[in-house]
Amino acid sequence: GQAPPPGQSMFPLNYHLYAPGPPPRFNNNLLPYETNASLLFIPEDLRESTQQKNEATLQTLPHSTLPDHIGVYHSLVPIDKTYEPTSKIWHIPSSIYKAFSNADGNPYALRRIDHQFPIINELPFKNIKKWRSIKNPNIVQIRDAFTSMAFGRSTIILVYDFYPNSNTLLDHHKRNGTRNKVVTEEILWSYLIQIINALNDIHERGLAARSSLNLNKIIVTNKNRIRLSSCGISDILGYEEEEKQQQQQQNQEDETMTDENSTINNIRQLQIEDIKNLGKVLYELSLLTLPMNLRYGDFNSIIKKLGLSEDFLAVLRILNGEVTEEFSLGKFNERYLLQNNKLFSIINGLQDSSDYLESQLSTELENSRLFRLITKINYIIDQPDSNPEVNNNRYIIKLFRDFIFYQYDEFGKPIVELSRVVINLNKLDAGIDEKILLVSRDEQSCIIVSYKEIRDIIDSLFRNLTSQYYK
Amino acid sequence: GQAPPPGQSMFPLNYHLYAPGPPPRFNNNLLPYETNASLLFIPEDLRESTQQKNEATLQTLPHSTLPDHIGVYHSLVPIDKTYEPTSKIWHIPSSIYKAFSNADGNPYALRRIDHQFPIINELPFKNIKKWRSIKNPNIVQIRDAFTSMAFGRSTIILVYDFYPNSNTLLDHHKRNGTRNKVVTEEILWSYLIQIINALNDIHERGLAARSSLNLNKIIVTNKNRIRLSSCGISDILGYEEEEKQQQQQQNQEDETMTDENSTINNIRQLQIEDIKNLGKVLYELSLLTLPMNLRYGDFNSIIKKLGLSEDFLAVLRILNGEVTEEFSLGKFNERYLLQNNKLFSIINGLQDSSDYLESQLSTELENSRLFRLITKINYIIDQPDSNPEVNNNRYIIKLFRDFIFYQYDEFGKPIVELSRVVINLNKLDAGIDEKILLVSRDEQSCIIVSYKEIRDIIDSLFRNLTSQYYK
Amino acid sequence: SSKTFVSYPPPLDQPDTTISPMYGPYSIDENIPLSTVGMPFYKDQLLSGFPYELSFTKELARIQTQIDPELLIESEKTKGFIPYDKVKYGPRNIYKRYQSLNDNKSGGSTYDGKILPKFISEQKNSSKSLRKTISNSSIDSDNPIEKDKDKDKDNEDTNNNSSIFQYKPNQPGNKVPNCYSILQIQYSKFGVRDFDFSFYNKTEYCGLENHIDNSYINALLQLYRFQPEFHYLVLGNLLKEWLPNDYNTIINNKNPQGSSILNELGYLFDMMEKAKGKNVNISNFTQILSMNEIIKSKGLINVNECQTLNSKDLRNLITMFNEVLINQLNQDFFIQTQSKPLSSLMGIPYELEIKSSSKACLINEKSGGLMFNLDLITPPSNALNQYAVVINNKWNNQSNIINPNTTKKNITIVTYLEYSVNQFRSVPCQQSHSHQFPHNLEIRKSIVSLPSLLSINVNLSSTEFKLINSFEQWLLPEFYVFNNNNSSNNPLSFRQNVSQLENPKNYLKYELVGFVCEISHQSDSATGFHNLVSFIKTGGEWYLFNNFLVMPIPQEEVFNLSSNWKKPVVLLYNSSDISSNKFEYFHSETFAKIPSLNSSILYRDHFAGTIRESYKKEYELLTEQEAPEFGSIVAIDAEFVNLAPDEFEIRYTGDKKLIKPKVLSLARLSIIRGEDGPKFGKAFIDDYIVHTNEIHDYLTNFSGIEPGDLDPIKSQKNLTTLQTTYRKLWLLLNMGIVFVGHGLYNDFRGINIQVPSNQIRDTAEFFYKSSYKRQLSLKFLAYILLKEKVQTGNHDSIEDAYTALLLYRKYLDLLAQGQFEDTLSN
Repeated sequence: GQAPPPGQSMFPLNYHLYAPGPPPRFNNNLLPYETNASLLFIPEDLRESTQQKNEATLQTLPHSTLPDHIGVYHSLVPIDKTYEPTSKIWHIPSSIYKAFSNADGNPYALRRIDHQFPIINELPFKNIKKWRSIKNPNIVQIRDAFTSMAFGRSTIILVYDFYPNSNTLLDHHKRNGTRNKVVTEEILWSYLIQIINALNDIHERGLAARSSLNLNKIIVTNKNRIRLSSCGISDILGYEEEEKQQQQQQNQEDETMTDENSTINNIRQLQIEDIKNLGKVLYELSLLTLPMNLRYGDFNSIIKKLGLSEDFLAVLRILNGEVTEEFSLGKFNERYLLQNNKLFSIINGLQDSSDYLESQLSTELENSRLFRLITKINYIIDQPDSNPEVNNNRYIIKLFRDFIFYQYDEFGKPIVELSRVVINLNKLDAGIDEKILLVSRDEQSCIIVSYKEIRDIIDSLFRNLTSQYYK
Repeated sequence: GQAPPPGQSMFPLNYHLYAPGPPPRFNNNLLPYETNASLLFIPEDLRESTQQKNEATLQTLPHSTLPDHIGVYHSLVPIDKTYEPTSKIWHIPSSIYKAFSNADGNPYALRRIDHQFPIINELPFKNIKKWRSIKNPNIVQIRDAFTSMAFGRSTIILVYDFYPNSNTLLDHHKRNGTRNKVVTEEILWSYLIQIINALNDIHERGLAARSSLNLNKIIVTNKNRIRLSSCGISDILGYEEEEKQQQQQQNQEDETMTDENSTINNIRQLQIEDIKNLGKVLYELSLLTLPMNLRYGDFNSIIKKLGLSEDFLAVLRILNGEVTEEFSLGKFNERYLLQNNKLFSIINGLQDSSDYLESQLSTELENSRLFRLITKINYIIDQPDSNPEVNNNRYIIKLFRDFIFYQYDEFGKPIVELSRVVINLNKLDAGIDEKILLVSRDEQSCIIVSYKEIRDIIDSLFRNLTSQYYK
Repeated sequence: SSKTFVSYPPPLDQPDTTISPMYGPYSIDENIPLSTVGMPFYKDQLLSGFPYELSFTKELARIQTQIDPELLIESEKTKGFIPYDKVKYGPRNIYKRYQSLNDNKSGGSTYDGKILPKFISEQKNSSKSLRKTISNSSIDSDNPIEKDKDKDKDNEDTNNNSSIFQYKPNQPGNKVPNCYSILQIQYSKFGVRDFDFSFYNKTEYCGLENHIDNSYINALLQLYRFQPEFHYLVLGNLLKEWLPNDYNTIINNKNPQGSSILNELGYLFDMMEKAKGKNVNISNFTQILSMNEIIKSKGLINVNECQTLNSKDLRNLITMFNEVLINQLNQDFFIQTQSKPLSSLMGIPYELEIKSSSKACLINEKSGGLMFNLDLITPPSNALNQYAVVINNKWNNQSNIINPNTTKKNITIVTYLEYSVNQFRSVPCQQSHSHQFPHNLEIRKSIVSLPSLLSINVNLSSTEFKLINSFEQWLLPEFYVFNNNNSSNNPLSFRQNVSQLENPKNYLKYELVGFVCEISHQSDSATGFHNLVSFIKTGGEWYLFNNFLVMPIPQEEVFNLSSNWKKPVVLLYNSSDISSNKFEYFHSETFAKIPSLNSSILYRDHFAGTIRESYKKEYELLTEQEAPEFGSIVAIDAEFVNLAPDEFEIRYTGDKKLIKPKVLSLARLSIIRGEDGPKFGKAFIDDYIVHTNEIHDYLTNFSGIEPGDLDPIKSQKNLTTLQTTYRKLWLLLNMGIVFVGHGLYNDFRGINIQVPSNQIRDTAEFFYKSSYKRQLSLKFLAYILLKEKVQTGNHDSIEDAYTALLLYRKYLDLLAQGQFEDTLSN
């Protein structure tokens, strides 16, 4: 796609004005064979959340003091919701912006880190290539990493995929607010599997999630879909320290310990840390299933109060217990995810959601076709008179329009049936062979034509019109 | 087009702007031999495939000799592609129809079976309730089962969810035709997991897939998404035989063998058969990776020729080997699906596909709004004459319609332009104060009205129409 | 908006100038998202929203409206636009309301906008009403007060569009009024007995059930039943005995019942009389029809409720049947009584003259004959226009094409009759000499005189019927005929009314008895949407008979033929000289004393095929001294075999719907003496009935009948023909005998005989406890009340009849002692 015009919204979108839903407790009492406009089209919540995402993507900052662009990234808008200049996790100033790439027109999230140590070569970025190679739906993809002087001093800039309207797990479930989402066991299992799915890939590539495994850094991008964000930052920030440690180790240990080995050892330690962090994240989330006043106490006493299944408590105990070098993610998966069918139930849920989205998408694609079709009809239906054949054809289209839109009950009252319009236009669009009876307005004559024939007529009339145009 | 600067207008069009969908952004232009997990579940051309599905759903049969309706299901269209009156699998006459439910308006697939034994009570249907309770994305849901006299003789009718344009695995991959899809190892793994996902649920409920585990009965509904179809039919057709067997067993065996036990034993046998059938299905599909002339020979010699991974060959050997009572699906999954991460890669593919669909959806959001709007206009524009005020209002709408659709360039050629239509409709929808000049067709008179005024007229005319309806 | 138009040029108010945004240009099919174009800011609801309270019917849930086949055929012939008949096909773009197909609970539901009754078992006080209708015998079922209540309700209903009795035409969309519907019997788990026939018939005239082979003849049978002379002849014939039972009849002639169409029609008429306002089915009659070689060879058997017939097919069928029926009856009369009473009642003498137009040809034949039906012929338009004023002067050349617009409106059936009784035709001579001199033969067929009972077949084409629709009053309640024997050219002349008569004395008045009318619910070429009803005048009132629906109907509706869905196909007129005869029905008090009555079959054996004296006899024949008397008691039990099983539709949930009930056939009938005396409880009838066709199920556990028992060759039982046994029962019934038995509704329905409730004492009814909702079994009652174990083996009808007799006595005892209620509740 090309770069879109950046929107300039001065006003908030009024979603409720778009296609108003019924008031609360309004009961339409629809029978199974009945429908209404909101059922015929995309569900309100899905439309609204998608629309909000669009809006978030397009949001611009009218009077910005930010740099015009950083590298190829322009139109920066700060999107950090914490407004804390210093990151609680990395303990150095950091902020995040949305920006559009001048190269591909897509929006990206820019992480700016005001690093406190000099960067003189690419070594701090050595893991970034590995991170870039990970394509995992539970990890926010890193696109680029560089240092920039655009903010007046040297800052590290990391470029990630942008997920509009995403939220940290902390904001989503915990931070005080009215829109906090309830945590259920089902959600916990789903998070567990998603994180493990990310860890599988990360660990396999000899990396560790490190600071990304944190309620503040795991983001919720869609309904119950989470992604580890800010990956690779720990690797960069920790580079200096690691270097030092390695230096020390190498000095202490004998020559047989190669550099390579020590890195592996180190990574293994970090990966074990990841597992512990996973345990911590899950435990913190599990606590949210309890009322505020019951959340304090030691692990073992609290765990008894959680109304969660034995299966899940076992997971919590394992991950929060003594995680040793021997811990194997594979074995863990076998024992705690496969044997109780949690993996397959995630597969089911994902297939269902993708089916649902596909059906919604096809409805909307259908609407696009129907709109174009009805536009064509409107273009041709009342054009001034032409030769007899064209007039005759146009007359048939008029009768067809009457057939779809102007129905009357036995007392002559007009009937509005949206479903009839949709289905008839669909049949026309598909050009099926079904025949319909079109009666003239004076009810003296009639014609029997198929949807296919009508479609052909519309096609030819429309072509006629546009050929005039393009002549 | 390129990115234009926003128009400097009093009434900028800047809401609900088109935004690039969120990631992942797939490059669909992979070479034919390139597949990756992300693309497993997304049709190459969503637009085309949804349109084809629409057509298949709406297709009717003009001169049908079929019954008007069977139970609440009407508008029957035969959808069997084999045109073989006698089923090769059940060895009795059987056919399949698409029909719409009069109760909920949805399409369903009706399986008709001309059974050869009298059905005098519901006992042959005894497993149908269990089948109905299975909700699995890899099983075609059964909705109803009954006998009907609508075809003049007693026939069994089974009602399933309808998947337009679905294909059997046989047709999809094997049967001679130009559109045969290539089988890759990745697809084989995906099929294996999907079938096992179905079998997990089926076996757990004390059922067996039986005749549904067959290249002829597994259908491809979306891109590489498969579902077991025709479930429950073997249970019904086998009922008589089972009864006989049980009778015999009971006669032969001592009193300690209860009825319950023998049923369980029987089911266990059938479930073992399922595993063997799964092996057979996979083997038959694997053969398709070979050129025609290499497909003949014994299992062990052929398996060496298959260019598939050792992991997959191991699966083939296990499933096509000696499958005994001791076989455990759980153990199999552990060893052959989890340890090599096949399960997680399916999870990734599914997450990607639903992300992709959602991002596509975000660009198609305005379609239903525009469709609803133009439908409203069409509903009122040509209703027969009413009182003078209404007629006058309708005349303004007609002029507005002319204003949108009947524009001519300086040479008198009609201008056909989609964006003009959409811009005007958007302004109308929002009811902005911008004023336009409408000139009568005879160019003798004109009127200046704002979009807001036109919107109010349409709103009142439409309200008028529907209030008549509800009076 | 109060804006008004002003003349060009525009006033000061200026349109806004906007800079067109730079979108596009896009062609309509270009694949860009529509959201590429932005929205202006909005602070009100968008226009595109639809009110949430507006609900729609899903288009795909609706049943598709079919395009009328006539229009389809027409449109295939002509490309483009074709004429549209609004009256026939209804207004354009008419909204069809949603119709539910969900008729799982057919009781009380509406079908096609008609209110239909609930099953009896589902009605209020269900147990009571089920009991009432199931038992033909319970005394309170004829409670006059209840009947009146029903009538009041009914009167309210007839004006209601959804009432089944709604008869007013000109419904929206040219819909056929409800009373002419193609009716369906619904079966609950209790079978046909649960269907509320009484909902459809509040009159004292019996309706006939459909859902049986050949039920298309119901309308015609009703018509003949209400003609007194015909009824009298057919019924009177039953007094004589005609019981062929030889092998030739049973095996060679495939008539195991040993019956005739004439006899069975007599029994049917008798049943219909006795049934009063209840329903009757024609099962025995249709069985005889189905075995009749002529009926079969003419293709008059219809087993699928005419579902595959179009309008024309159905007219052919019923008119042909009318012809064959009367001929067969006439023959049967001759075989059984050596007389031909129908010939004098209905015979139409005609003369046939064939003359050559050429002198070279010597053909000149004159012959005469007798036929039973007059086939009505539409006069050619020039004949029609002798009576009519030619409206369109340009009309001259196409003289044989009827054009309703050019034909006068006041033409009646008399014009048609006058033409039909005297026909000329020219055909090319086929003789060998005609090769040299091609010439024509002139054929003239003329009716000599009209009989007292005139049956007219109106088998015209759809176009001809359209013409009839256009006449103001084509069908006449009466007309006058002058028999001019002398004039051979024009022996009969017709007049419409008295004022036209030159000499009233010479004229015979013909009155319409009634007519069979075809109702077309869809266009003529559609199959399965046509049914037959009859309009019949009796007791000075007109009634509509639509199978089991019977209702009074205003005369103006009867004679209103302006709608094209209404086609009279068989008309029955009788002359005033016989219509004054009042037919006297059999009275059971005096029946036995009718001089011509032959009741000897009650006192002798009449085994089928060969002499079977040697077989074990469990009965002792009645003697003349024991001749049944009015009111005397006998006990009865019947056993049946199953010819065809129940056909069900079953859902996986266990819901079960009976589509076609099983076909039972009488296999054994036992009747025992019920009056005190030395022979009390001794059987005097124990007949096994001959069956030669395949039997689906002998029901041995219930019937005690074993394979072979009913086979005329292999059987070891005392076999008789069905008609022999039926006649015995019929004689007892008419003599006023009272029958005791257990669960007699099913028995009498299976035998196909109508027994008035005052001649039934049903122990299943006496010992019915409403809280059980089911009748108690004979076995159970015998064990509780009589301390006897019965039915230890297979059922035996003599034993069962005897047990029922004892139960009846016990009932009378308990009643006399005032202990009945106590016993019942225990």
